[in-house]
Amino acid sequence: MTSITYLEAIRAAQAHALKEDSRVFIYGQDVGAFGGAFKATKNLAKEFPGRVMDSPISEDAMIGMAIGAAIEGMRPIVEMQFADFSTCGLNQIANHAATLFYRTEVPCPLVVRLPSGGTSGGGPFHSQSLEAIYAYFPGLVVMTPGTVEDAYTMLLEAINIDDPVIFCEHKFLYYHLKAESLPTTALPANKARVTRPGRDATIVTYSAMLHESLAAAAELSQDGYEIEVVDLRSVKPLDTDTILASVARTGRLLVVSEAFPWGGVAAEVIARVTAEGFGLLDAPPQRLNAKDTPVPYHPALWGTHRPTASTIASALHRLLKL
Amino acid sequence: MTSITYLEAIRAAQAHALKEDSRVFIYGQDVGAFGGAFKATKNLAKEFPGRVMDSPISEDAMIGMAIGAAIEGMRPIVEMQFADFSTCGLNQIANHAATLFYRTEVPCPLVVRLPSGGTSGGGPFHSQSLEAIYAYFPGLVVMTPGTVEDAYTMLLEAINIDDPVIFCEHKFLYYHLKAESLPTTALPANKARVTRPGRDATIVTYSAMLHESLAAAAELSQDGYEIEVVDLRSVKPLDTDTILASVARTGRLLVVSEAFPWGGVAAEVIARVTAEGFGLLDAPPQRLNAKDTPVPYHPALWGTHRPTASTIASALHRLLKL
Amino acid sequence: MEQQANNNCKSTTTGGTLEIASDLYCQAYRLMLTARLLEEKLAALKRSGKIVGGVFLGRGQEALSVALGIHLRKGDIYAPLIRDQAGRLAFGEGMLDALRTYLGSALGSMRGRDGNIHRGRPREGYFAMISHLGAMVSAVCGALIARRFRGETSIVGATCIGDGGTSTGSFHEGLNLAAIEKLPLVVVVANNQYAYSTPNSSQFACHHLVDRAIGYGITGHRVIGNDLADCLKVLQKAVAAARTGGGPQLVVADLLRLIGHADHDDASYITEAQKQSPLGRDCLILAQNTILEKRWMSQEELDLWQKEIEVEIEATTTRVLREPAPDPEEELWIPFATSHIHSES
Amino acid sequence: MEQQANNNCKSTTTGGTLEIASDLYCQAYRLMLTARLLEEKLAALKRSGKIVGGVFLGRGQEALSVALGIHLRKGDIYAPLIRDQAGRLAFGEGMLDALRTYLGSALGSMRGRDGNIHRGRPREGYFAMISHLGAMVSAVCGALIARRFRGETSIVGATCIGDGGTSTGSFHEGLNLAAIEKLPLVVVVANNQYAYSTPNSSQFACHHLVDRAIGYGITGHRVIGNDLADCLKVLQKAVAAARTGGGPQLVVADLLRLIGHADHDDASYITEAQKQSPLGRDCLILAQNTILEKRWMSQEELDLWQKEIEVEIEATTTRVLREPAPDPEEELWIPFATSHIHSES
Ligand SMILES: Cc1ncc(C[n+]2csc(CCOP(=O)(O)OP(=O)(O)O)c2C)c(N)n1
Ligand SMILES: Cc1ncc(C[n+]2csc(CCOP(=O)(O)OP(=O)(O)O)c2C)c(N)n1
Ligand SMILES: [Mg+2]
Ligand SMILES: [Mg+2]
Repeated sequence: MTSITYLEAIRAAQAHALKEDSRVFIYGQDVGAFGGAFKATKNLAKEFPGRVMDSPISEDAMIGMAIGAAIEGMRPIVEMQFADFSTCGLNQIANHAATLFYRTEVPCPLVVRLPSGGTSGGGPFHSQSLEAIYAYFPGLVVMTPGTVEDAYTMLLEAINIDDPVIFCEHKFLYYHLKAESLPTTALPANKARVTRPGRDATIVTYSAMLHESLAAAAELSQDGYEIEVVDLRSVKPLDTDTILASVARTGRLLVVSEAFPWGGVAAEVIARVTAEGFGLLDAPPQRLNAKDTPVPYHPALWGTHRPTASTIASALHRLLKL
Repeated sequence: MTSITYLEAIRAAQAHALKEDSRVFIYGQDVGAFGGAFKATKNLAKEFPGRVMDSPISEDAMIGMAIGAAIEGMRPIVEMQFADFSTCGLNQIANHAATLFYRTEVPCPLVVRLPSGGTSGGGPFHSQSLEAIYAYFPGLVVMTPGTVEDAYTMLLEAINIDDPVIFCEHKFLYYHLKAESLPTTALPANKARVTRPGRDATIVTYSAMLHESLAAAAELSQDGYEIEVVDLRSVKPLDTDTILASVARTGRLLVVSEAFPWGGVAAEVIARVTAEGFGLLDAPPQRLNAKDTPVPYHPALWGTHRPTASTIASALHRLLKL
Repeated sequence: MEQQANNNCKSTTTGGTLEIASDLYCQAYRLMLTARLLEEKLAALKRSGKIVGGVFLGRGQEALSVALGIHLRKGDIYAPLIRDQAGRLAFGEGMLDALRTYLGSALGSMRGRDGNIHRGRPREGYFAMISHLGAMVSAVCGALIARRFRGETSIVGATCIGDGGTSTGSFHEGLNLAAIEKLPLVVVVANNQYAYSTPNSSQFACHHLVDRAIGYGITGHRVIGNDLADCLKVLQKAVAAARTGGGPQLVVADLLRLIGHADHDDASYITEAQKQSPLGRDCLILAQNTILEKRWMSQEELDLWQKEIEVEIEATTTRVLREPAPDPEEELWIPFATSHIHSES
Repeated sequence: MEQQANNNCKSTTTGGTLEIASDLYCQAYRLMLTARLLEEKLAALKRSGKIVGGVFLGRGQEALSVALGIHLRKGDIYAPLIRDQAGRLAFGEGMLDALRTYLGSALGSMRGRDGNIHRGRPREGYFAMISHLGAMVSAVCGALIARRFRGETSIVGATCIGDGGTSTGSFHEGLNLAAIEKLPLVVVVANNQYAYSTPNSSQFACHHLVDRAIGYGITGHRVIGNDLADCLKVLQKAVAAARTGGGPQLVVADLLRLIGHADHDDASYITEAQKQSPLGRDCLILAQNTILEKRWMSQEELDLWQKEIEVEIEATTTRVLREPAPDPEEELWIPFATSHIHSES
């Protein structure tokens, strides 16, 4: 019995897209013969000669080039070596790619893959979660898959979408997370999923925090609590309906995110739920984010900086008592 | 009787700081002999020879240079020609300036002045409000003054603070907004202010939207409603206490911001109020932001894209009926 | 000194002895004149309050601008910048889109959503600049790479920038990318001595901006920016070189902008000495003089052109002023192209 | 071809005939050896799981790195990059901070908050790099401008970068800023032929990276990166030129990194031909051979040095391994320096 990792799913989606769609090509640092810093494009340069191109260390130009190619009908996938380095390309993403369709009616179908989130020893510059930055700018789709299956089907959808997609894949899941096989059907990327049904409270989360949340939910089930876990999958667009339906069932909401605490997905979810589903809430909605400092290097600090199953469980216990 | 504009207050604060503190200098495109695109540094190069320096069109290097100077004990003020161009310097701001103190215990006292927000005919690239982007990153102070007096005292405080400050000054207020004289005392920059006391609902807002909100509150007072208006002044840190105290008085909350609708200040305020002051709310908290597209060029589109006194008044009426 | 440093770079070329045909010259002149007159109209419309946003004019830079546009073909990529009214006309824009965009007509290519110089028709290879200087260089590279994927040859991608724009990281990254990929890219730098008010001395320290070419391993060209013949010659050479596999071409022109940065700027920072120097001569007058001296056209013929152009400008302006403004009530306020994405955002 | 292009740039210098004193050479060698042995220890600590994050080594680049550090003085600014263990030691770091930072000791200069190569003591002119390549160039410029404001002269700011880092917009903007302001900046580019796996051919297209100097109007220097004498000579010249008002100096070294990009990389992309070429020679062995050939030191003396260094590394490692890790419970999780700002965030 073989199994496939989250990282392999990303590779497989790219291989599939390269095979099926001649408009697709990949551009990024070391993505060619080397197969990428994380090996997400391993062997692809060999399988698809000329279509997996090494770029110079020029994040601004990498995105700019993808924009020009997209205007001309291609479907570029840009790999950032780490999400953190995409700040050097932000201008092209936020001001050029994101505004193009609104300004000119010409679509800008490109995908920027961001290896995101923290890992032990990653430190301040190789650990950031930037989905909130991109979701702020009108015109960008921001996907945050948290399962192997979603990594595969959502990346395929990202490539097919006519808009620029920021694809936040989580490095912590790359090798750990495994599935038996790749799915043949898919939930649309703009739909959230109830991963675990429940009754007593809803956790809304995404990406790596899905798994910490599921672990916390499992822990609480031993105390007899049934926690519903909603995986957002995409943070823009954001599937408010699925969230509201869950809160309608449970009456309590905890939003869990690995991002820094100011603003971001957690605040956006709470603002939507309170505006549209205030009456559904039996207790004040809560959020749990990482701490408001750069992501620390030392594993002991890092383990405290981000939410974990244990801090999520504590937050749930507090929420259930409110 | 003379009066002083918001822009003149910004110039006066810089003149004051240059005069009182030999560590202060100004760096930016055309800030020297020309006095800046908006004339915020008019005559300063002449008054303070060598301390108001023209920069090349290099936003990344402008911030990088300010960081190095700040490490060495200077207090640089960097003027971005428009807030929109600061995206080209984001990496140095978010990853270098913001992380420096946490990483090294060496403070990074610099101010980045961002001429922010929309004006008629400004269009997608000269109108953005980016406070939410900067507030996301740990280590940055983000100020958003909405009055002439605050523009003056808060800029002085920004220059004195030992941390990097993103100073979002609003272009729409530059020439229109006037005061009789400059203040001699100041509320600390991290405190919000109840600009208009009320009873029936609270508007939390900041920057140019303060004035649209005050106009809406005045309009509603003709119908007998007393709307309290809280001016955040700074969005990071965010003075939750003052907001909660206001909501405690009114029971209803509308957050008004000129920023794009996803995340940002409005969501953050609502997430805080619902987490910490859920019981104070008599109705679901609401928000009013700009629309989720780039800022349009045509005055008719722009006038609809951003909140105005009239759309705020409508939102208040809806809120009061909830 | 400057010359010397420049001569050290073997890759640098100048116009040389190539001859420009009189009909090309006159055609270019007509486009320059059209740009000049159209921009004068735009300035007047701004003064009378009909245009709301900034008005950015290319006065004094028409010869350079037209010389690029006129050597491009249908199917090429063109990403003009702030001061390229002449080049835009040469590339085939027509004055309708210019007036519509400045005046915010709902019928223009930007439909009131974007304004003034931020216009284009990307589907037709005519890219719409964003304000952030330098950003268009790599975008044109991407378009050229797309064409290469499709096996198209003999095409050229061109973009323009000012002396100030060369200081952006974006410019550097884009040019370096073009050099690595040996793309048929032409980048025209209009060194008008100032970026807004900032003089060259606060913008760069090399002897001449063309010296940047050697640092990228691409061909550099110098051109006298207010001499139409030189502009036509050098741009012809540069565009042809790019088209025939010569890789990226960096063309640097020396000239002066004969007007402020935008409508509100009186350009008092431009020195009298510069205005009186050869740089300060008006390319349009120089070109007109040449046409008359060489007897390619008579004064009467030139006057007739001017009339024709003025008539067209007036007619187009009148038409556009009657066109509908965008209706905010009818706007969908959707920034996405993908239909199933709208619904949820 | 390459040489030719290079000779066209008048501003380029090489080591020339300057003589390096034997004691300086031997002192530099000792620092190189210390760096090499320390890094071997770091690699071992990584393999045994004691170091959690990446380990980035400078094997093969010690001669270049030390040559810069050794010519700097207390009071200068130094912003090293990934492969500068030798230069850091030369600038006075001592191995304690290196081990503490890699091992995450709470007592190190970064207190476990940042790791590996991301360390420094900015108060002492020793800047702590951020990962984003190119970013340190303008930061050093800023420090030099601060010094200029204070009227300090005779100081130098230096930073290092790789061939790949030269493609960043940040590098361009920083170097251009330095040129405009004529700052006493030395930028050392270690062209080790690869950026991670990416060869020079996908990184730039100029004949030699030193050709960039002319595009900024600054002095360029070439250096043989694995020849300690050449490195010492050229860096001495470049640092002295910067110190005495010669403006920014761009030093480009040709060499090879004799190890992978980081601990997980076997560098199989480096070609056999390159390894066998003069570039592939180990600077440490070359330097040792020179010392022995010139009889500046005996083999026994060198062996004694090695012993001493090994003892110090072992002792320091043992000490640091016993030091406390940062305690998350005691962390304040405050990113602000200003006390009244904390309370509200
Ligand atoms: C990245 C960026 N920073 C700042 C600006 C603001 N700005 C607009 S035009 C201009 C001056 C441009 O000078 P130059 O490139 O020489 O072109 P010119 O106006 O002289 O034609 C500046 C600073 C901008 N557009 N982009
Ligand atoms: C702006 C930026 N993009 C990407 C990276 C990821 N990265 C780290 S090291 C490296 C290769 C650097 O190559 P080079 O500059 O030649 O230095 P070398 O490793 O060869 O010493 C890359 C791409 C980065 N650090 N910064
Ligand atoms: Mg210019
Ligand atoms: Mg390298």
